[in-house]
Amino acid sequence: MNDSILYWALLPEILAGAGGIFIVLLTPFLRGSRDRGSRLIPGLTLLILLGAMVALFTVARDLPQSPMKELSFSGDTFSLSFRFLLLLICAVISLAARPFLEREEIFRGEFYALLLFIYLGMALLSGSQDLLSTFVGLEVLSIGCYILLGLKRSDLRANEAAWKYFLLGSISSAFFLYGIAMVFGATGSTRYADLFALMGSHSDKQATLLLNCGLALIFVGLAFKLALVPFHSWAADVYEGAPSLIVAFFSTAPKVAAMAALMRFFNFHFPRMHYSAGHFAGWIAVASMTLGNLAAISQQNVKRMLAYSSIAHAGYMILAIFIDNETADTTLFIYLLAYSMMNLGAFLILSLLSGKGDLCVSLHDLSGLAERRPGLAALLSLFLLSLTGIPLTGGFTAKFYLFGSALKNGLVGLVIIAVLNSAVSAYYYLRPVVHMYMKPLPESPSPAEVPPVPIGFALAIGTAALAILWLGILPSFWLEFAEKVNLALK
Amino acid sequence: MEFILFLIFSFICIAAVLNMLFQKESVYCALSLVVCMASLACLYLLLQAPFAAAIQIIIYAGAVMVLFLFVIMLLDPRSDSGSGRPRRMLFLATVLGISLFAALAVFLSRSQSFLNSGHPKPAAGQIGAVEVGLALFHRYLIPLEAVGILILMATLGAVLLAKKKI
Amino acid sequence: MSDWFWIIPFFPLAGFLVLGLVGRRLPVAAVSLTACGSVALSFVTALFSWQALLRQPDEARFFSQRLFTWIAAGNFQADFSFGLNPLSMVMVLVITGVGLLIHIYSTGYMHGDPGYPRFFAYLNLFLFAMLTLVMAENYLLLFVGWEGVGLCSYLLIGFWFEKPAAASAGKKAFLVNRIGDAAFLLGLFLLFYQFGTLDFRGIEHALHSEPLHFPVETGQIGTLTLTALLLFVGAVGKSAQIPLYVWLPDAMEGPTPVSALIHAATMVTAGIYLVVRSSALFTRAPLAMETVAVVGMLTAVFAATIGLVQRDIKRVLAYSTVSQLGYMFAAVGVGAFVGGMFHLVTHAFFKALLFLGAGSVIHGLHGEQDLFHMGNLRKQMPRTFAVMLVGMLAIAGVPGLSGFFSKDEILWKLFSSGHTWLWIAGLAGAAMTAFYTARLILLAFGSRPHGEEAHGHAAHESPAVMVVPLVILALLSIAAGWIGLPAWLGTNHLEEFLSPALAVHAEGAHGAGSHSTEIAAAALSSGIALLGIGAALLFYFYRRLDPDALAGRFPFLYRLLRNKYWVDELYRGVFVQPCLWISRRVFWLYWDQEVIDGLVNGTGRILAGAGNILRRLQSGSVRDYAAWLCAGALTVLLYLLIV
Amino acid sequence: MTVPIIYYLGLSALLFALGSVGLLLKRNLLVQFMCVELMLNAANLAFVAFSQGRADGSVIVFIVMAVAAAEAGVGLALVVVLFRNRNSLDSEDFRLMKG
Repeated sequence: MNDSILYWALLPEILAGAGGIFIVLLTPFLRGSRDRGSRLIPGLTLLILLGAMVALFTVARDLPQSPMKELSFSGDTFSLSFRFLLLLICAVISLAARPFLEREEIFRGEFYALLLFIYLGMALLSGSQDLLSTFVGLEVLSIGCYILLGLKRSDLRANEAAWKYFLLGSISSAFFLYGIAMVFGATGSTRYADLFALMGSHSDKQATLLLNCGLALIFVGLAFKLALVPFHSWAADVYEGAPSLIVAFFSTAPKVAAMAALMRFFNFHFPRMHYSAGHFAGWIAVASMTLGNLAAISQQNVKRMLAYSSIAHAGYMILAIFIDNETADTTLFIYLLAYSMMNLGAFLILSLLSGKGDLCVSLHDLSGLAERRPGLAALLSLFLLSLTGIPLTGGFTAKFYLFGSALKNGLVGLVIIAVLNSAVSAYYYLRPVVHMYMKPLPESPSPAEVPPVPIGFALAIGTAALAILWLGILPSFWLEFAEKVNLALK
Repeated sequence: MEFILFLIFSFICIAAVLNMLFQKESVYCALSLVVCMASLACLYLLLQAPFAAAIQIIIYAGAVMVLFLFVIMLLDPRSDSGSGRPRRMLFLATVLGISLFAALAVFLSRSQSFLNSGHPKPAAGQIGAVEVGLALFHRYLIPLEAVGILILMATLGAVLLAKKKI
Repeated sequence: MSDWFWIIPFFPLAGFLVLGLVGRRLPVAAVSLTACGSVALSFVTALFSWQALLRQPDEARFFSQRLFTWIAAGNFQADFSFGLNPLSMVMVLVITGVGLLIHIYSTGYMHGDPGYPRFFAYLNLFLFAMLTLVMAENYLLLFVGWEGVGLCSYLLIGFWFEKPAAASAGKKAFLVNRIGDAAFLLGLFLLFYQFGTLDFRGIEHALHSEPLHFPVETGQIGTLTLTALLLFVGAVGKSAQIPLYVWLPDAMEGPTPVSALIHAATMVTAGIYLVVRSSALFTRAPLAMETVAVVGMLTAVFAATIGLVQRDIKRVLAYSTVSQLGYMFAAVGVGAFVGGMFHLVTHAFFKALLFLGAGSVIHGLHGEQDLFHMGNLRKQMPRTFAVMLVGMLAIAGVPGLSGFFSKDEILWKLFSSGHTWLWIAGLAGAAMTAFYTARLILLAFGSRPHGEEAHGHAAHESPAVMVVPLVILALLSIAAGWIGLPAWLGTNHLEEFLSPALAVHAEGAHGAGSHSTEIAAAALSSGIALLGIGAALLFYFYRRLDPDALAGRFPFLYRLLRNKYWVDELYRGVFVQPCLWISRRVFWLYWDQEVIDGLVNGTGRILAGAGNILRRLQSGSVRDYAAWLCAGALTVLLYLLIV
Repeated sequence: MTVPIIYYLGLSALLFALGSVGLLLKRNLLVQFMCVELMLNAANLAFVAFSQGRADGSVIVFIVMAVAAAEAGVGLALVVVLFRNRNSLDSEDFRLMKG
């Protein structure tokens, strides 16, 4: 084992971890002067994240060509692109976090440390070469999320959301773990490389049966994180109850990480696997798109609506694991980039509009927003149009690529269902737009007064909007980026 | 002899779990779970994994369950007043439980002969701390490091969530 | 000018940006000036580009300008590039020309509306999207414009959001269009799949390449046919053909200039444009062509029958638009691409004229739209009456006016290409067209019989800013026919101009009949048009025949037509309600638990059990969620065991 | 006489299923959580049984236990918070959000 290569590949994670520990140690000293802490720590976090991003690109430049198969983590290019995306999401969140947390009176320096630790877990997920690493990464991510959800201790709904997610998440972890046990039993190893080699040689029917059972349970564990039907039941309640900024994080980063892990496991290291596992995953994709979209139609609460919409989007994403050629990971990366940026943007604006305590999140509260805050209304419309998949937004590019390459792989039925679904989805995505532009300001009860946009929020939302437009109008840059990054693997 | 021991401990284990399921008081539930875990530790010994047995006792039965008991004592909740929709839930739970067990059992039993003669067995021996330590710090180094972060995070989280005044 | 033609769409975009950002702070005059000025600049640029285009030799009549590379990945490339060829030139001229007139008209029509700047911002955005659509050099960019016009149409239909009908009409339009768009998108994927590019010229080149990789697919559904059909479904959605026409009549809830510009002259013709632009593809798929022709003619007749009995002045015109679009599709479907485009152009003039005239009437009557509440307007609104009469004669196909030439060419091509049944249906449709437009004019402007209350007294003539565009459009409606004279009268300039841009060369359609047959056919169709007008006169002017008695004679037929064949109700029952039902009942239960309880109790035990299971899905109880989780995992395991 | 490995696996499957039964049956948050712990234990038993004399099984069990302990810490802290706010541990009391 070449330790230096490992540490080199892990440089961004080492930075983030060390930074997180430093923040944990630092916070008690800043306790006396809350003001100083609330200024220092967000800045420090941002610095650490940017440093990790720089480190990531440095690592990427002189990465050894061969993936380090004997380790339980691979800093290969596949994980590089996803780690970049994860760092980006964390940076956007940490930009916007301080004003939001202060408004909700839950500002803690530890929040930033948690963010960095969760990044560690997600990075481990995206580059994992061993089922045990995947499990631990998933748990770091989950436990961090449980804490984030429970952070607003006085809010009954947030409490309830945290508990629901905690209990269901633990159950899904148990399924995941049992799946690993099955795979371990069938192959005698948890390492992807070993599994791969064994699967190539093995023709034992019984072992395959056991293996398939394990893989199915592992899929269940990851599908829970992605909120795929029928493992989605937590999503709407948790999105509704949790503080909206945390939902913004929550609806994007874990999905990116879980999708990366799913891709790695089912598409990447198991080229043969998805044929047998594919059928039920296909049904799950169809169910997620259809039910997610149908359920979203009748929601009055915008957060719940976006929760169901993200279920539908997870259904679209699953198509990527069936894609059987080089474009699979590029396609997925582009889709996740667009998805996370538009979701982040929409939720950040919502968290700004919802007022203290996240109370104003129904469609009614958006009425006449275009009169009061034309800029915010226009940006929210942009994100919603992107979620719909209107051309010249990132959402269109992403869907076009995903569906196009899925069709090239012969997934005709799935693509037709997906395209029809995304046609239907316009119905509910446009309802907030209608309310903002076409409904008069409500007389009473008057919605919360929207404060001037804090600079952090402005930067965060601006980043998301820029990414969406960039991806929509000039996607070549990102496509080349993703292709270049993923090329080294082939 | 081994077989009889297996039967005894698995019987204790299942009985404890059933007791947990139909017990009203949460304290007794926790205690039955402790019994279940202890018998599992004995089963680990039968499987020649003394290290696993030891940490099962120390971490699970010792630390985690004591934490549970401690919280039960701290909160002193009302006893479980039965489920709100008892019949339907009992029915649903039974059907679901039986079919889940049946499905897993079918998978396992279909691959039984493979499990008995499947992959080559290395020289059977006791799995003690040495073997575990070697594997832990070589192959499983990265998960181990991540677990370190995980525990730090959990500590932090417990304080953030439950401490009265922060 | 040939270097600068690509700037045409950007004037309206600039207008949109100015109006959208600072429109509310500008004085009204500045708003009007910005809105109309930007379109006028586009129009002038388009005129110059046209001249530049004409100066080129026939084979080299196209301009193309790549602004930047939009998407490039692997071997796929789509540029953000605009181009002009004779076909898109015609469209650009119509769009900017009619658009300019309607902008000017709107400054009068929308005067005093609180949303004045917003209205013009949307209108300018629409023109940008529409020009992008027709000037796009590849299908993907065309799709950008395609979605863009849909969005603007949605915004503009719902412009008077105080009216709930307007808001729901906007939604309906958007949703129905999205169904078409989904098919269009699938068609794009198929195109890319087969050709590896989405460039118009690339695809045409591949289709014409020797040896033939893509043979003509006869009598079978090959991939080309499937692609063409999917594109056609997209066109059906946008151009309001059967079965996706239902949104267009409802779209009349929007302001009348919007109806004129978007739902008569420009956007709804995008479907025709798409098929004509893809003529190289469609000619390889005769089955798809037949479908286009049959769907078009069916729509033409079907919509005309509904138009016979409508009471709302704008709805009559809306069904008439659907019907005329059907004629264009029928023409395109039998390979008469030029005929379709010709009718598109003349229709843009006279239908815009009719709509704007109707708007003038509504304006003069302070919002009254019911034909049976009008009457005697000839005296109060003489100029409006005059131009409306011209429009009516044009659409009815009275010889000498534009509509006569274009419709006659379509009917002739139907006949000469051997589609006798379609030709007969077309003649019947023409008679109905003449009837309902004459009926509209007579009811609105003609005198009332004794004892009937007419609202005409309070009417007033519209201001000059509204009348002048009407007059210009009336002149165009008269004269536009002369660009495409039939062979026995002169030269078809339009055909000469367009042919280089089209896949088929006109010889096939030409030689089929002699001049004398063609003259006879023209005489027949104009006779039929006069017949229709005469019937309307008998009913509504001389009152020799009583329409109510006729309705009483055939009550079922009348109700069928009055209720528009109950298609809306059918769609509502079959598509909309089930979706809403699932969404509300299954996923959003606490909203009305009593309803669902009653429903569940009433529908028997099996359904109740299923309903209960579904209710558990989002009951809020974490135990139920856990049950779902376990059940889901179990299902997956069982699936693996069974399969 | 050695015990066939399938017996251990059967026991583990049974424990796993019983854990899921308990989740649906019990209303007390703490007991529900205990059921999750039971499911994790069932997985652990499977690991040890499958490892058949290799170190991997014990290592995995060790790591799983550490993870479970961390999870227990956070979970119990959440329970404490819930109880403080609502003075109840009945899961049917926590149904503010649904639909």
